[in-house]
Order: sequence, then structure tokens, then C-alpha cells
Amino acid sequence: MEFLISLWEALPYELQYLIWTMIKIVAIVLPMMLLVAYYTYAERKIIGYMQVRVGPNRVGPKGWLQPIADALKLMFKEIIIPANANKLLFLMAPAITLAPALAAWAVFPFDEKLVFADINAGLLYILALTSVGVYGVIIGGWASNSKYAFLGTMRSAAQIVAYEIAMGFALVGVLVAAGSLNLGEIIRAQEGGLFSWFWLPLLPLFAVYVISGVAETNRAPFDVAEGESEIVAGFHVEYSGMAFAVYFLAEYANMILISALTAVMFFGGWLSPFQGWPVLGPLFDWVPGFFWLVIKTGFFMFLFLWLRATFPRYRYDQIMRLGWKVFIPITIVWIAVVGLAVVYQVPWWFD
Amino acid sequence: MTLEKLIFYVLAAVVLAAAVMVVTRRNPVHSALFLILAFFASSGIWLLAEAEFLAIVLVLVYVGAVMVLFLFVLMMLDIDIAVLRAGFIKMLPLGIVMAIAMAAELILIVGPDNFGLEKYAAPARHAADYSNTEELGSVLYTVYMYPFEIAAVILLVAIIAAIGLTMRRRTDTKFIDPSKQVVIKKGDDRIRMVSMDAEKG
Amino acid sequence: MQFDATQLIPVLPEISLLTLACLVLLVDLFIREEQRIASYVITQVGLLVTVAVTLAVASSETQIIFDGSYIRDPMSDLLKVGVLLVTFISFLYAKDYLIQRDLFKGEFYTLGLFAVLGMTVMISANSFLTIYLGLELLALCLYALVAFNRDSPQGAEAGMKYFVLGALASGMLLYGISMIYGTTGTLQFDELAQVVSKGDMNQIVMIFGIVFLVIGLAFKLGAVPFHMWVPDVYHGAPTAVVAFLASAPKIAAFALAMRLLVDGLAELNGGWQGWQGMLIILAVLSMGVGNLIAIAQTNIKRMLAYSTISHVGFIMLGILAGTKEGYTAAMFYTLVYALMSAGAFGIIIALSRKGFEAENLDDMKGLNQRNPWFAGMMLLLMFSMAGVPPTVGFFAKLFVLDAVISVDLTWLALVGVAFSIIGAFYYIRVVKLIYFDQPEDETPLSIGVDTQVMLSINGLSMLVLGLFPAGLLSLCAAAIGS
Amino acid sequence: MIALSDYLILGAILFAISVAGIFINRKNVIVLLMCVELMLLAVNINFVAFSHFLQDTAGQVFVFFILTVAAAEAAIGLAILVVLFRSKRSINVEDMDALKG
Amino acid sequence: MIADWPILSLTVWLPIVGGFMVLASGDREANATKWTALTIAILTFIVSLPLWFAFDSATADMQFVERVPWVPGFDIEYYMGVDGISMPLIILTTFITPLVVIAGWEVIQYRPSQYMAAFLIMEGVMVGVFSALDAMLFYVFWEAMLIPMFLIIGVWGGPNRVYATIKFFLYTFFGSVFMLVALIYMYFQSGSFDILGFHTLKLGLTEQILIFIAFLLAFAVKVPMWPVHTWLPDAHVEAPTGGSVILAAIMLKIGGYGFLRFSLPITPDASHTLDWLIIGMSLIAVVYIGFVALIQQDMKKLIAYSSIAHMGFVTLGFFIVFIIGQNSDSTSGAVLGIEGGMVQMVSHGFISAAMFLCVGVLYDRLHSREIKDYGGVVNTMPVFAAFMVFFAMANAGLPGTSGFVGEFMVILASFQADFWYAFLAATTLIIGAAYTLWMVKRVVFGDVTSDGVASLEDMNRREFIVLGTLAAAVLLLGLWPAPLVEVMDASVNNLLQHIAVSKL
Amino acid sequence: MNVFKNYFKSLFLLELFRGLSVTGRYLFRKKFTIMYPEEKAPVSPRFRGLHALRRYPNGEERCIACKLCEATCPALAITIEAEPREDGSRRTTRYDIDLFKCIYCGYCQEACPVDAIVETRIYEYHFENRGENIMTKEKLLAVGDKCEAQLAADIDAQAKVR
Repeated sequence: MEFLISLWEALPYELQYLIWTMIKIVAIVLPMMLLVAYYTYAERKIIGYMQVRVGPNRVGPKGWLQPIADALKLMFKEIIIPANANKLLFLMAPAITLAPALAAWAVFPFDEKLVFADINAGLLYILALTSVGVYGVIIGGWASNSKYAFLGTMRSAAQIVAYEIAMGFALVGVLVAAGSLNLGEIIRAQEGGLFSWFWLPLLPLFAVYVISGVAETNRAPFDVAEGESEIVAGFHVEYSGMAFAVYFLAEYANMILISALTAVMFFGGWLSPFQGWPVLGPLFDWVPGFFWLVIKTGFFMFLFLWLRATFPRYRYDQIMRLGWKVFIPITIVWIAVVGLAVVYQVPWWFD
Repeated sequence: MTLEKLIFYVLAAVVLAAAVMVVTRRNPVHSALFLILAFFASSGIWLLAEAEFLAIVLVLVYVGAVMVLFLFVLMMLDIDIAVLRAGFIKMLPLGIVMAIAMAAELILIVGPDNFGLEKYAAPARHAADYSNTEELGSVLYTVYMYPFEIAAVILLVAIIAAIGLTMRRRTDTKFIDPSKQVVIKKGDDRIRMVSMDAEKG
Repeated sequence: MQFDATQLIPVLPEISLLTLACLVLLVDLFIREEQRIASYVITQVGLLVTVAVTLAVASSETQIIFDGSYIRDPMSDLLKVGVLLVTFISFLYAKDYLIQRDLFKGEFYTLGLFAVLGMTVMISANSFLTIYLGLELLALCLYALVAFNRDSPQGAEAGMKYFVLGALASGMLLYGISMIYGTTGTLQFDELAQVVSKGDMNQIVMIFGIVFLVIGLAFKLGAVPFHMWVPDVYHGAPTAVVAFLASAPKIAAFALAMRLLVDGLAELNGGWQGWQGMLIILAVLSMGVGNLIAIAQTNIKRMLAYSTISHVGFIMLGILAGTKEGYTAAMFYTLVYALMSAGAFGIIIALSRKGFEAENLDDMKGLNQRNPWFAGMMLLLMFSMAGVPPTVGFFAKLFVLDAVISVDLTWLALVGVAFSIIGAFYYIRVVKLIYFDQPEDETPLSIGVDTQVMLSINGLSMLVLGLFPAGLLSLCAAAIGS
Repeated sequence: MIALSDYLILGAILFAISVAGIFINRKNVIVLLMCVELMLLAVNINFVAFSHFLQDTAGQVFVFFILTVAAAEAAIGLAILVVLFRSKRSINVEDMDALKG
Repeated sequence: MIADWPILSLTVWLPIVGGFMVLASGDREANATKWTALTIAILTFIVSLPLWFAFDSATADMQFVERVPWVPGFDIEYYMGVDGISMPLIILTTFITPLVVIAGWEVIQYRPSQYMAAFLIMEGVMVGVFSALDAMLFYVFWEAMLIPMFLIIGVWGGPNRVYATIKFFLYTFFGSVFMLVALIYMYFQSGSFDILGFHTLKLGLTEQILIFIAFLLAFAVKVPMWPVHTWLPDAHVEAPTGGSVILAAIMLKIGGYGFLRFSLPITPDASHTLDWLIIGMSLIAVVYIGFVALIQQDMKKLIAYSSIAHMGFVTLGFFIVFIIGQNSDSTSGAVLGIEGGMVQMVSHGFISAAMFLCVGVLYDRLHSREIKDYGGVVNTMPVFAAFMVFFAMANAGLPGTSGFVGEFMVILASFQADFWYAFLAATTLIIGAAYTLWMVKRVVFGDVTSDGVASLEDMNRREFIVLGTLAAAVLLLGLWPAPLVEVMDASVNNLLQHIAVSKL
Repeated sequence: MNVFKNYFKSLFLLELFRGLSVTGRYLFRKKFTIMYPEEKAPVSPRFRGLHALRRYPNGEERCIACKLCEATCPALAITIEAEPREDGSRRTTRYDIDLFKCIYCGYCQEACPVDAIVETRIYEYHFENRGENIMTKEKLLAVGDKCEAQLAADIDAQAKVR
């Protein structure tokens, strides 16, 4: 052990820094992968339950090993590259989708002190990264050299770009209310228990953000990009094996990210819901912030599945209409309201 | 050579390589993708120049929106690549000569003679709590209020123009108004009874 | 900086225009097809109101507000009024054309008004930033307007060419601006002028920046050798759009040149080292190429495009003189040219009708037999463009030559004069077609009363202004000021 | 330390490449548009560098507006391109031959 | 006091405004339009008469002066006035115009209102040219003249009219723009556009020569002098009769007037230095063009060339003054040269107008100008033949007609300069007689050669009035030229004194 | 009023929440999933599973090669060839059903005048090689032999409605 420490100290500073960073990255990415795996399991299970079925229950007790089995299967499956496909791009595309979904976690505050990189423009960083994710879809669909994949790409790209605006606007409302782009600051601005969180004063923005998030990730009921009944499976129709698995991973990682961000932006991140309340507040003081964060994130992750189980797929023009003609005006109006409220320090939230 | 400098040179090399690819690639989609790469790399360079906000905005706006639009259009239009590149080779040597000449001339002007470290010392780094975004924001909404408003108008114009140019209302499509669909009640809303005379045999 | 509402008073014309544009946008959304005329009426009334507003806020002093982004001076007042009135005229001409071709949509007026807003912003710009934004606002609207007729391949092609070259020009301009910013550290014209007068910058970099600046400017003005887009745009765009494009934006382009070169860099106007030399080359080439190629044209819109190029050369002559008289002359020329151009295209529009585009020179044949009055108007316009007295075009040329000779560039004046003789040839060829040839098409002209009145005013103004040029000239002189 | 000239040389080469690109890609409209974007990028690098070394926000503000305008420009440019393609079924510059004289 | 009235302005603007009225009245009431036009033309003539009668021929100063600022920013003024040189030409203009209006009475069927208006506007503008004392005002009128003339030839001209009219326009436009540059240049030297101010302006020789050349380009084209005369035959041939008349009778005189008003007084030294050039060109015009006229088949062309030859006399008269000045101390010879040129201009105004009208009379009947199509006209049109012979004699310089006076004075002056100049000039009397009379012989005399000629009718009253008036004028001037000479005497003397002094 | 109500409903997404509450409630419902390989769902006597050819109790195959089933088969899955046997009776020499074509409509069963071709309750079968999808006469008879008791019972159970 001491040998190890001395070895460590012998390393040059840059290398130390690099290794530390690597370790931190792994510390975030690995649990994330695991979470994704079990999120897929949860999805199948929960949707099954809502459809009055039990869902996967064969692999392992209650089906707990199902995700592992899936992963194994996908890993050993051949990656078929379609004729005349652009091979390089075809293989790059899934990685491009996954990378931003994971990179966004870099600025995410898991707890008061637990942030990988506490940068000032955290919110912008996240917005920028999520906006890059669309390239995986575009490139993948285009490189497949397939009509269905291409149709899916077109749908998906238009949809993502459209909802990104509404989403961005919703976040503008948050940053106006919080007065900072730093995610930690945003959470700190929400201190004071359940009703001080931004979901209440920013209720319309919250709704828009959540729904846009669903649309951004191409999840039901906005999953026209996959549209199995119309275009088979959309942009990733030609993918199989590990390449497909990475897409899959990215989709779920994105869902988790959106859920976590919702928790941070509108539900006070690591803050306790009973903070500052007479009795309950002290009672829950011992609970670590990370726990609250997980609870909140978990709820929104559940919501994703719940929505999928409940609603039928939107028609494409309806999606566009909703995004452009409903959400964007709503957000703009509410940003103005919030702006006024902040300027005139309207009581309860902004005083 | 400091780390910073190393990063700069690597990024600069990436930008230039990507730029060369943009102009020489056969397939416009590849060009577009290389352009995205160039944007990414220059965003990194801007970070080195302490323009964090712009660096992120570059990625957000350009990579996230403008280039998506490019790719979207590029992919949607059925472009015959072979035809487009005919004559490319003929122009290439001339283009290279032109680029080198122009670059040489420009470098002479903007090179170290006029803009070296002796003339322009590198500014000190900002403190950790300095927020580039905040600084830009505060001048943007005060000193540059007027240009800011005009920029808003420009964006409005872009919307109007783009929609006006490309949107065509199709007369041959049939669709249902979803809001009407939703408010349907039992009974009279659903069906309409039409009394018709029986056809005479 | 505390916000002060009185600051907004000088900006009232812009505010009025913006309000108007948004109003048209909204109104147009909610009216039915057959009520579309309302958009037109609102636009025109609004333009006149804006003229009134501009006049109301006009004064002889100079105000710089918005932390140096905006300047209101006598020049801006006059040019704004010019832009607004010329726009009014061209919109009036355009109306019937648009109605006949199913192009009568609100977007035309919305985009047109935003373009006018862009022009006023340019006219009132006091920093590179503002002028760039104004320029782009104008340019974006024009790109869209050129491609406005979506079913016309020519229009789309023209729009594309215009767009690519316009964007290229913006790039050049910006590169020049960045150089100037780098070496002087300011974007504001008044501060720039101070820096320049102190000589507080790197001379070589400055010249270099100005080269790019002038190239960008030349692109926007359509000066040779950066003129390639002009004929194609004039040819391809709907005539109604060209009537607008060829008139009011020229005034804005003049303002652009004045603000860029004179407001900030006036001190650098020295011989071949400063921008004067560059402008001389551009001016001579523009006059030469414009006039010579115009002769070979069979399409009247193309011909007028080349004529524009040559007129731009003449306007540059006035600017490059670098004296107050020169600026006054160039301003006079610009305003007059805008009027002439609007009128000429007004006639072309009047000759067109549903299903028929008057485009070729041959379509002018025998106009005198079809409608002697408008033949007369076209005669006046053409002679004015050729610079034959007593029309006002002569005085425009006279003042410019005057300015050029006053700075001992007599050879340049001779060159200008020589090319205007060549230019006279193709203008009188139009007159020849109108008066001496038999009409190929005997259909009587169907022109609305409003167009008739405006065309008559426009045509006769050539004569009236020619007989009494003093008023406009003294306005211009006052606008250039001390 | 990175000198101002380094940034400017990068901008200059980028500018030269984009101009050459416009020259050699005269047939393909969409690549022309991309070259214009590259050109603006070069300008932006210049501005950012100047802004950094002059310690003046004006340059960055200018870049901000250039980005805004360029986005609008791209939208309109592509719209025109689509209109063009609809009517000609091609974006080859050589097919743009309706206008000459 | 009549001299205080704005007679010049009236003379300029009455026909112009009247012209626009005629234009506006349109062609529905063609007759009324014609009468209106005639009334205006005659009215203008009447209005212009005080210029002659109230003229003070004792002084060389400008009279009937009107001066108001026009474009203050560039020091351009509305400055008009007449002296002995310009006044007769104004009267000539106002005199000829009604005749032209009458001449076009029945011939012009296509848009008579425009035709009449063009002539009226033309008249006003030409009077403006003669009366302008501000260089820019002069230039404006000078160029404005082109527009109606361009239309007159182009719209109502012959089959080849488009070529002719564009050639006419470009030649004259080309010539005049260089004058514009010269004028602007002088504006910067003197600080105003006042022509009289230019007269006293000190200029170096190189400057003078350049300015002189600029003026020469303008005036030589207008006169026209060899070798820039080629537009004239084309323009004359293609122009309608009225157009030819105005062109020959008045517009050519403007060039001559320009020499007197600009070239000589403003650049005396350059004129002196380059007088060999002008004299040479004039003599070539007189002799060579005379021979060219001899071989013409077309009557109008013949008269056109004869006009060039006659105008050669005028320029000869103007520019021999320097040589005379060298040869003798007395200015009387020089005065004779210039006054001869002036008289020649006026007289040529009458004669060439009459000749063209004669051809017009024939052309209206047979629609041909070819000499060979005629012959024996005297048999069918005796009255006309009489007129034609008379005018031909005048054209040839028969003593007793006005043609003789001017030519004689110039030749007389030439003798004082150089015998050979005079000799060459005098030959023109012979050549002129040859081509004119030969034409008359072939057209008027002999047997009736064709059915066309046989069917000719003699002149009607309208034609008779026109030609009769002109004949009277020619006779009057030929027999009693003294008043005309007297009127211009003071001004010419003043001019000569002025140019005798070097500006260097 | 109605308009107002609808507006209110859509503004607050009431319909959506109702939908969510439905699925939310079902989340906690008791599941009636059958653990398939261990448990099986009851099968109706009319179930149309794998085909079978029956025999008479004496062992003689019922099929008389009337080809009614072949004629009626909408998917053209049945192919029959027949020739007289040595004893003169008409019997099939070939009776193939292509299970890839068959849509299990049961028309053959309906058409059969002698109740020869029937569909059994067998639904668990699979193929491992190409060609196994063709049920030949032998295979069909084998299936019939195997489940004759069940088949007879099912036919009896339906006798009233046939």
C-alpha cells in the first residue's frame, strides 16, 4: 500500500491529474451503465404491470438478471453493415449519441460538494451537449443507406431541434429565477422546502420542460422517429448487435439525464422537501442529499415509463404543432412573467 | 511548451485540417460533418481565449442548430454528387495556389511582426469567480441594447422569410383537427343522421 | 447606465417602422385573401406616418445615443426620408404587379418594411456593429424578396446567387472590420476617428483592413469587379421586387459607404494609400464595364442593372473626392438615382400585365403609340439617367464632376464623362424603341389610377428637379453639414 | 503563452482556405454556403482573439451578433436553396443558367 | 421701360410652356392644336420683337439682363442677356419657327401635337442658348436642344431615321460633354459660372489649349466642321422638312455662336495658336465639301453639304481675325470678318430654310428627293419654280440676295489676311453656283420628264406665305444689310478688342 | 360554457391526467399472468391448431381424396394427388399441407365430408430444418393417430352446432 502511494506521488502532476480525472469519469460512467441496464428492466417490468402482466421473470429471480442476458446477447450478435452504407459513420453514430449523454454528467451536482466540474456556465454546457446528441441520430440514419432509417432520421432531427427550443426557453426561465447558470447555484436558489422549489412558480415551464424532455429523447408518445408500425424502427432499423446496444444505452442514459435535470431545475436537486419545516425538517436532517436526488430522479424516470404505458403515439404534424405553436409561446409568456416577478421581487419566491 | 500551448496547436491543427476537408470532400455530407468538427475545435480555442460563453454558444447554436439544418437540407435534397464534383480537379491546383498566396499575404500582415507577444502581451487570467457569461450579459443588455434589438428583428425576419419561402399549404391532404376530435361527446357529435330518399328502382 | 426614455425619441422612426412591420405581420395573418389590400394600405399609410415622425424628430444637431451605437444627424434624417418615400413609390408600383401574379401576400410588405428598417438602421449607425446588423437585416430581407416568387426558377436562381455573393461580401467586410478593431480597439466611428487622427494604430494593418472593408462595400454596392450578382438579380427577381431593390437600398448603400469610410476613416482618404485610390479603381471600372456591357443587353432589366453599376461608379466618384461638396454631390446623385430607378421600373411594371412580363427591350417598342403620356415619362427618365439636361440626372452628374474636378482629378472627370457618352447610347436606344418603332403588341396599357398618378409625378419630377435642383441640393448640403 | 499572432494566423489561414474553397467549389451551392460559414468562423476567431488581448468585451459582443446573424443567414440561405431545388431539381451551379446576357 | 421687362424669359418660356400645353391637348382636336401652336409661335415672335427695337446698338454691354440665383450651392445662376451678337440670332429663331409650324401643317399626320410641341420647345430652348450668360444655364439649354431634335428626326423622319438620329445625338452629345468638363474646370478657376467672368479669366496657354479643344469638340460638331460633319447629311436627309429647316437655319448657328461667345474670348491665345487648324478645316469644308455637294443625287443631301460649306465661311470669318491682326493695325478687316460671318449665319438661316422648304414642297408631292425623279417642274409649277430659282441664286451668292453679303464680307476680310485664303474661299462662289444651279437646272428646267412631274400642282396659299416671307427676308437682307451690321457692330468691336489682348 | 370547460380541460391537461391515473391504478392490480410452460391456458374444443388426418376405427384412413379441402383452402396450402388403390377405392397418394402457407382458418375441416382433415389442439410445435414445414400425409396421419381420442371428443362436443 505504501508502495502504491509513493508510486503515485512519483508521478508528474499532469499525469496525476489525468488519472484522477479518469477515475472520476469511471466513477460516474460505470454506475450509469448499470443504471441504464436496470432501467430497461424497470421499463419492461413497470409497463408490464400497467398492462396487468408481470414482465420478465425468467432470467434470475424475478428476472433480475434479464438486463445482463440482454447485454450478453447483443454483445455476441453480429453487427450487420448494410450494403453501400458509409461504414465509418455508421459505426461512429451510436458513439456520437452516447457521448453527450454521458458527458453532460460532468457538471451535474450530485450533492452539495459532489460535482465533477463546478463550472459557471453549467446550464449552457448541458444545453450545448444535449443539442449535439441529435447528430448520432442524423448520422446513423443517413449512413444506413436505408429509406426507413432515413425517414426516421428526418423525423427525429426535426423533432429534436424543435423541442430543443422550447426546452431551452424553459431553462431560461429557470436561470432567470435562479440568477445563475451554475447548477449548484440553481439548486441553492430553491432552498426552503417543497414549495420553494421552482416547480411551483415555474409550473408551466416545468410542464413544458418535462414534455419536451420526453420528445427530445424520442420517447413515447413522441416516438415517431421509431414509429415501428410505420417505419419499422426508424433511424436504427439497420443496426444490430453492439451498435444497436449503444443506441439503446444512449436513449436510456438521456432519459436518466433529463430526469435528473428536472429534479435539479425544478425539484431542488439534493434538497430535502421538508427543509425548514417545523417538525419534519429536523426530522429528516440526517438524510443525505444524494438520497433525495435519487428519489426525485427516480420519480421522473418512472414518469417516463408511465407516459409510455399510457398514451398513444402522436401524429407527426401534431408533434410539430405542439412544439412550435404551444410550447414556445407558453415559455415566452412565462419567461416574461418570471422576469417581471424577479425584477419586482414578487413575494414568496423572488423576494 | 506549456500544456495550454500544446492544446492550442492541436486544436488549431484540427480546425485547419477539418477546414481543408470541408472544401475538398467529395460528398457534401462529409463536408458538413467536418465543418462541425471545425466548429468544435474552434470552440475549444475560444475557451483558451477565455470566451467561455461564446465557445458554448458556438456549439449550441452552430453545431446544435445551424448544422443540423444544413444536414437536414443536404440529406433531404437528392443531390447527384458525381455531377457536382466534375471540374473540381481542374480548379484544385489553382485553388491551392490561391489559398497559399492569400494565406501567406495575410500571415505577413497578422504575423508576429505586428501582433507578436512583444506588441500584445498575453493578458492575465481572470479570477476563478469571473463569469464571462455575466460580463457579456451585462453589456449586452445595456451598452449593446440597440444592436441586441436589431438582432432580434433579424431573427424574426429569418423566421418569416424561411417560412414564407418554403411553406406551401397543400390542398390535397386531408386531416382532422385534433381539438375537435378530443371534445367529441357521446351521441350527436359522433354521428350525423341523414335522411335520404330511397333510390327508385 | 440608467435607462432613459427620452433617449428613445431620436429612434422614433425606427420604432415606428418596427411597429408597423409587426402590425402588418399580424393583420395579414388574420385577414382573408380578398381583404389583403388592407396590408398594403397599412403599409403605405405607415410609411407616410414614419416620414412624418422622421421629420418631427429631425434637427440640425447631432445626437449619439445608445452608448454610441446610434447616431441621428441631419444626414440620417434626409436619407431616411428619402428611403421611406422611395419605398412608398416602389410599393405603389408593385401593388398591381403582385395582385396580377398571385404574389400579393403580406410577406412582401413585412419583408419590405423590415428591409426599410434595416436601411434606416444602416443610415443611423454609429458603430461597425450596428451598421453590420443593419446591413444584414436589409440583405436578408432582400434575399428572401428576390426569391419571393417561389414558382419561378429564375427568381430562386437569382436569390441564390445574390445570397452566396452577399454572404461572401459580409465575410470580407467582417474580416476588414476585425482588422480595424484589432488595431484601433474600437468599433465606434467617432472613437475610431479620434484614434485615426491621433495615428494611434498600425498603419499597414489599417490599410489592410480598409482593403477588405472596401471589397465588402463594393460587393454590396455592386461595383465592378464585384458586380456579378447585380444583373442576375435584376433579371431574375420579380419586377415589383426589383423596383424596390433597385431604388431605396441604393440610398442605404450610400449611407453605408459614408458611415464606413467617412465617419470613421475620413482622415485616411489620401491618394493611393487611403481608400480614395481603391475607390478610384472601382469607380472607373464600374463606369466602364457597366456602360459597355449594358449596350449588349437585350433584356431591359439586365440593361438597367448594368446601368446601376455605372451609376454606382458615378456615386463613388463623388465620395472619393472626399470633400463636403463631393459628399453632397454623391448624396444628391444617390437620391436622384433612386427616384429614376424606381420610375424606370415603374414603367416596366406598367408595361407588364397578367401573364406577360415586359422584360425585353423589344417590349418597349412603339410605346408612344400605345400610350404617349407614359412614353413621355419614360423619355424623361431615360434622358435623366443619361444625364441630358434639363433633367435632374444632368445636375447629379454635374455636381459629381464638379466635386471631382475640385480635387484636381480632372482626368477622372474626363473618364466619367467619356463613359457617360457611351451610356447615353443605350438610354437613347430605349427612347428610340419607344418613339421610332412600331409596337409588336398593341394591347393598351392597363394601369391603375394610383400608379398613373405616381408615375406621372415620378417622371415629371425629373424635369421639375432638373429645373429647380437648388432645393434638393441645399437639403443635401445641409445634411452633410459642417 | 499563446500570442495574439497565433490566433490571427489561424484565422488568416482559415480565411484563405474558405476563399479557396469558394473558388474550387463553384459548382456546389451548399458547399459554398459552408465555405461562407468557415469564413465567418475565421472572422470570429479574429474577434475573439482581439477581444481577449485588448481586454475589451466589444469583440466578443460582435462575435455574438455575428453568430446570431449567421444563423439567420443560414436559415434563409437554405430556404432559398430548397426553393431552388424544388424548381430545378438540382443545386448544381451549372444548371443555374436561366440568367445570362 | 421695355428693356426692364423680362423679355428674354418670356421668349424662352412662352414657347416651352406653350409646347407643353400643345402636348397636353393631344391629337383629338388636331386642327385646334395646330392653331394653338401657330398662335404661340407668332406670339413668341411678337414678344421677341422688342429685343430688336429696344436694343441699344451703341453699347457692347449685355442688355435685357435677368439674373437670379438658380443653384446657390454650386453658384449656378439664371443669368440671361443679349448683345449684338446673340440678338439677331434670337430674332432669326423666333422668325423661322412660325414658318416651320406652318410648313408642317398638313404634312404631319402622325401625332401632330407632339410634332408641334417639339418645335415650340425647341424654339424656347434655342433662344435660351443664345441668351444664356451663365455657363451652366447655357449648357443646360445646349443639351436640352438635343431631346426634341432627336425625337423630331426619329419619329417623323425618313426610312433611315433611326440611324441618322442616333448618330446625330451621339455626335453632339460626345462633343458637348467635354465642354462641360471645361466649364466646370473654369468654374473652379473663376469661382462662378458667369460667362462674362470667364472672358476676363486669366488662363495659361496649356490650359487654354485644352479648354479650346474641349470647346472645339462641342462647337465643331454643331457647326459642323469637317471632319466631324458626317452626321449632318444623314440627319438632314432623314429629318422631316421642318426638322431640316430648324437644323440648318438655327442649330448650326449655335456652333458658330459658341465660337464667338466662348472660344474666342475665353481662350484668345489658344485660338490664336490654333487658328491655322480652324482655318484649314474651314477651307477644306468650303472647297472639298463643295465638290462633294456637286455629286449628290439627293436634293436634301446636296443642300446639307452646301450648308456645311457655307458654315465653313462662317468659321473662316471668325478665325482669320488673328491673321488680319498680325497683318495690319486696323481692326476694320477683322470686324469685317466676324461681321461677315455673322451676316452669313443669319442669311444662311433664311436661305437654307427656304431651300429645304422648297425640297419639302416637292417631296410632299412626289415623295422623292432624288434629282433624277424631277425635271421640267417649271412647266407644272411656275410660281414654285420662280421661288426655287430665286433661293438657289441666293444660295449661290447672287448679289442682291443676302447670300452675297456675308460671303463677300468674309472674302474681303480674307484678302487682308492672305490672298490664298481668299482665293480658296472665292472658289466656293463658283462651286456653289455650280452645284446649286446645276441642281436647279435638272429639277426645274427642261422638259417634263415623268408622269409624276406632269401631275404636280402648284403651291397652295400656305406654302406661298412661307416661301414668300422668306424670299422677302432674303431680299431685304441682301439689299439693305446695314441695320443688321449696325446692331452687332459695337459688340463685335468689343469682342475684337478683348481678344486682341493676350490673357497670358 | 362548454367552450370554457374544454379550454380549462386542455389547459390543465385533465384528460392526460385521467389517462395516467388509469394506468397508475392498473399498476397495482393483481396480475393474471399464467406462468406458461408450467401453467397453460385452457383450450377450447374449437381450437384450430396443428392439422391431422383421421382414420376410421378400423384403421382405414378417412380421406377419400374428394379434394374439397384443396378447393376451399384460401391459402392454397393443401396439395392432394390421388389414384385408385388396388382395391379400387379412391385414396390419396399425396396429402401435403404447407404450414407456412396455412392460415388456420379451419375451412378444410368444414369442407371435409368425412371428417378426415381436422385441426387439433396442438399449438406447440416447431421446425428445425427446411422442409419440415410441409406436413405430409404420413405425418398428418401420425398426428391423427396420436390424438384420436381428443379429436373424437371435440367433434362430439361440437356436434350440436355443426
